[in-house]
Amino acid sequence: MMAILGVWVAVGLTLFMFSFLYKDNPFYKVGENLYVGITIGYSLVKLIFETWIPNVWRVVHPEAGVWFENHEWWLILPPLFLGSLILTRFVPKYAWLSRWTFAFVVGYGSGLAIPAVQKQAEATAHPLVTHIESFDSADKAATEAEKKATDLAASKGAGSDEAIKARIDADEYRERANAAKARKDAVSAAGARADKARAAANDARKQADEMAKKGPADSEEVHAAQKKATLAERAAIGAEMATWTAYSKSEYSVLTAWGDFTTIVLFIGVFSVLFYFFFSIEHKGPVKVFSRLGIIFLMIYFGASYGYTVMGRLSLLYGRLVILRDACYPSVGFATPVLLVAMITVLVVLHFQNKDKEENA
Amino acid sequence: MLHLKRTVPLAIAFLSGILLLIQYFVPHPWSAKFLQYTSDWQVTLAYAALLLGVGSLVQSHVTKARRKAPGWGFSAVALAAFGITVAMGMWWSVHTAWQSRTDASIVTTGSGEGSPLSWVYNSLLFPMGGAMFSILGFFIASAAFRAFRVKSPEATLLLLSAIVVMLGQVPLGAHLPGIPQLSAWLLSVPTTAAKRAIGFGVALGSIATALRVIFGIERAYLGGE
Amino acid sequence: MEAFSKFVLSLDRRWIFLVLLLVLFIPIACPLNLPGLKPSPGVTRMYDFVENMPEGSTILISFDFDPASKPELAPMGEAMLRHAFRKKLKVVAMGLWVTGVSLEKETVERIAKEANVTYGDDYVNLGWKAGSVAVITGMGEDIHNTFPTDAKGNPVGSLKIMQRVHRLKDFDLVVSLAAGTPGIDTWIAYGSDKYKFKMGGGTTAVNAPAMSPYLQANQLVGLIGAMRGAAEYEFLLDKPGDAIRGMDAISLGHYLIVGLILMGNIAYFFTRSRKGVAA
Amino acid sequence: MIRVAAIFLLTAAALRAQSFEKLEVLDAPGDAGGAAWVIWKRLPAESDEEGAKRITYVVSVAKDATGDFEEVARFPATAKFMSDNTEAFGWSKKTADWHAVKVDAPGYEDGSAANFPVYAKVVALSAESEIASGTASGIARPNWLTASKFNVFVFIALLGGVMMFLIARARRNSEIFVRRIPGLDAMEEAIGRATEMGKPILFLNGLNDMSSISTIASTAILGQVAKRVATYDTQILVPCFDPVVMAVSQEVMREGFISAGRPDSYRPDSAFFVTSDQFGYVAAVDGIMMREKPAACFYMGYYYAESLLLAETGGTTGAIQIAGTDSVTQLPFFIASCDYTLLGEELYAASAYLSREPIQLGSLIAQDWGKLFVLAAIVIGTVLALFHVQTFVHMVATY
Repeated sequence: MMAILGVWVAVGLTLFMFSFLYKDNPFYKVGENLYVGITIGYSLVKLIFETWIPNVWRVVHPEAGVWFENHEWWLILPPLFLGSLILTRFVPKYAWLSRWTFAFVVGYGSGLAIPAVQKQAEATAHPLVTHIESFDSADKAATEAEKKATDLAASKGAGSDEAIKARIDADEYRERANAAKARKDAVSAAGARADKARAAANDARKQADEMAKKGPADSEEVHAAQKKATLAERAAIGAEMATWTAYSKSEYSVLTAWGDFTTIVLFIGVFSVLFYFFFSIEHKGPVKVFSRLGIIFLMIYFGASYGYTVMGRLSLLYGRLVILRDACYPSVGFATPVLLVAMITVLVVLHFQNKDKEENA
Repeated sequence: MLHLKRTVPLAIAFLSGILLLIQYFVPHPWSAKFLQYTSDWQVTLAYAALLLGVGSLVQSHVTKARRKAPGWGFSAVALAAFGITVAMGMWWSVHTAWQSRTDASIVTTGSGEGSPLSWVYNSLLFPMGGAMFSILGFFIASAAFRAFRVKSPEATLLLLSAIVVMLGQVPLGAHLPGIPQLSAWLLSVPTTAAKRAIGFGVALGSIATALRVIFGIERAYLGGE
Repeated sequence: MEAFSKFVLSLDRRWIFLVLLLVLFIPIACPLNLPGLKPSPGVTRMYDFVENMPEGSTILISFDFDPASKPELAPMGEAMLRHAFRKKLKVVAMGLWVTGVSLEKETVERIAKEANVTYGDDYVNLGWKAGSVAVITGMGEDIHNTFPTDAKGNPVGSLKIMQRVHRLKDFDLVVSLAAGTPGIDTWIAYGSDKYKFKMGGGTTAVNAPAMSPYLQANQLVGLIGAMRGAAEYEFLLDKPGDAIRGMDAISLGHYLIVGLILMGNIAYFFTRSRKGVAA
Repeated sequence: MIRVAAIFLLTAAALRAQSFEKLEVLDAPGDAGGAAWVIWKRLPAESDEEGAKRITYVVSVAKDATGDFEEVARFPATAKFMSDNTEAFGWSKKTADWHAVKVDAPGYEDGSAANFPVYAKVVALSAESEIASGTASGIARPNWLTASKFNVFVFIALLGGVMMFLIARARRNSEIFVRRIPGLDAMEEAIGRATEMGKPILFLNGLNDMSSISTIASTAILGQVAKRVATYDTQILVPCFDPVVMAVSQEVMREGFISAGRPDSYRPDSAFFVTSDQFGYVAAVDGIMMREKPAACFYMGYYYAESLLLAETGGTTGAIQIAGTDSVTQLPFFIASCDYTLLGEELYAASAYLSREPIQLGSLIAQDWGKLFVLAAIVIGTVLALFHVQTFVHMVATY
């Protein structure tokens, strides 16, 4: 019973809020005021039971206080004092005392904000052009450095500072050479995987075609085989793309160039948008060029973000509509249609009444 | 008197700001404790603040209802909703506490599972909030219709990038040549650049504002005499 | 043309609301199955993983969301349950969000009834238990200890499936359909990282970008992202459901908005050029 | 094959012949306590990679010299160097010659402010032999300062210093150029229009509480708006999301009315509390908009998903709408539905811009210097990165 009542109330209130889309009307006003009243009542109850009792009351009446276990009892005095100062606002003569609390809150927020925003300032410094070391040159450099390290160790002793330095350098070069080798190997490995995937896809497609030729072309098995072939083909394309990616990591290619282009655009974007925000220089001359470039970046960002959000917002709306649909069935007494018709009737009557009033006036 | 009204609050703001700032640079456990205490205080302060809010609400609606101003009936609705919600929450917790007097922890169940308030939340608050939220679906369509016009080269860019990304989102758009790639690129490169630059600006601006508050240059929030 | 421009530019936005409402309602009333769905790698990987599980394998599906995320996540749950029952897998359902308990129960029962499977032998519903992280770590050690009874109050030991699984490691796949925290990241950090089992995930549009690194790092066998991902799964499963319908509705919504923008600009263009001549 | 065998024998022989040169236990710098670093110089046998691969180190720690040593780390000699832990040991090249393992002090509890002794032993294992180090000891103590955040401190100090300097300069010479910000110029116009139309102005402070910088900035703007409202004798409505913000708004507006010389026309109930529920607030404010039909709507401060719900409703009432927010995710919606939008830091600049007080404007210029610093850092970092020089990036990295 409570559940069905719940559905009716939920559907009714949803429709009340939606009626705002038509225009401001008594249903919406009821919904709005209910909403405000309930939320304040709800937060008051929650505050009493989730903040006041555990944090304050229990400390004074130590039964199973959460605070009492973790803190010293006198630690509730500062917030109690500051809180009471807020309440002086009910007494106009002493209302200025509440400023002490505001000062604490604002100061607290400011002190906390400074380091928090610092984290954002990690630099955008990336090389604008990718330099990819080939294995051969890296290997050569590493071998040379190793030779130098051995020579130094022989001439000046293995424990000497120079020898240690040379050895560390050599290790670094060797590491780079190893990385270059790994990149090179990754290309051939990815290539092999791609070949295998392509072969599998071809097989699957062939099988599907044969099946379609043999049996009835419309049967479920054929469909399944075709689907399998499509998926395999997709996987093959994915594997081929992966080969490309691996290749462009091991040698400078179109893809690497594209990556560099992207980095450069990113750099110019950050630079020009920051430029746009300068307060103390007028936007003219070369500054104007940069700040206009900044505006272009900003506009693309605004448009793209807006477009990207449309999906999420429509999903929400769709979800609400599904809930309204689910309340259309007899099991809940046709809540949606009944309430909808009733509301429309009232709104139509109100519309004509107001019209009469306007005409009479 | 002026000292109490002006100097003391400025000193409080300076002290709390500077202590919180120093706290960031001090790794000692006492520093972490200090942060925990002060943030706990913020939570406890909320009780007094909410009483202030309740006072403001009751006052404005009661005046309206008493004056019988136009639409005073709706103010009565708000007051009644507030009163009933609080009464239900209180009744439930007192009731459950009475039933299990031995277990004091039960007193915290004012809005717990199975209580009238959880019904209120599920059948009233949740649908109303969801409905308001989903109205965004309508508004995002009408705002796009009104705002995205080819009024200037910049506005054209705004419009084009919005359309490209919207098409990139839907299944059919994935078959338009170049659209998914362009959409992804717009979202990852120029968008990131703009966001990052705005982020730098916001970071600097809030550091500057915070420093102004701590050093008492920004004191608008304290009001006048 | 002038009349058209005038009409469009002075269009009351309430007409837009009405048309949008109708457009979204069409697929709800009659399914359209618009073409063009192209499964993303995350969804394909998830589907393939389930598809290749041998008959009789056990899969745990955790419904970690509340009714607010129902349109995006419930279809994923339905599709995965259907897939599992079709492949004759043994399903254990549960949830970490107390606000989602009734939704989870309703979904599991409905799909089980549709697939005609028996409780205890083919599927089990453990329900919800408070503690999120503690629940996961507890299940990692001993599920029977964490959930002494199922959602219906039966002793867990009396259920046939549960006699085979004692800890999370015994599952062949664990899937978290999550709208936030506790969710996929909790399951990975406190579950699969520690107890070593295969994890899959489904999440909302808002959370999907944050979860995709897990997919790239192979910490997830697959990831279903948002309603679109759910629709893609339904497409792979060949069983259109709420997500495909929703995707149809949302696609139509996008087309409508793009169409409105174009229409507005055409109208704007004409009034502007006319003004230009007059000046 | 012979070469490998030879190296193997050599390593084994070498390992047998050598011992740990230096082993130390250091307090982990800049932490809350409970952690220590065990460091030792690489053995000569590690001089080439093959040799290093053959050695496995085992580190164990105990509470006291005679206590039970518990193994805490086991790894090949090719891993775990001091140079891998730049946050503790810096960027010197020499650190690559030392191994370093971070260990928890036995018996340490989270949040404890006491000192904990750590005794450590290291054993180097190879197939042939094993050598053990002596026992080293140190104390894990909670620290009062951290070096790794020093760059943050320098940046804040610099910015604060520049700000103080510019403010002092502004006091002497009040001629400060600030470019036009159209949205803020439009505010004045909007207030004038509201007066002509005899309709109220709606001002929102955003949905964050009073400790948020955006709210502090928006109340400062409210003060400037209130001054003009008082001069023009217009009505203003400030529905608030947070009770403290409401009280501060009242104070700020009273001050604005007083400084405009009209304290008698100030009405405290023009700022009122609505509710602290996101959509409940939106429902009420949308209702106010439809009924009062304000001539101007100002949305200042921080907003979440409700931005479009507010601005789109305000737009249909025909109001001039000016938004200002540092909420990066909501900017696109304000751009689409408002007449003017203050982007990000322009919100913080607004009260300075409106007040035209030299002190305020001076601090605004400090923000420009900060931006110049960031720009320079990006350019220098990018140029150096091109030559694989990471020093600069290390200097600005935050931990």
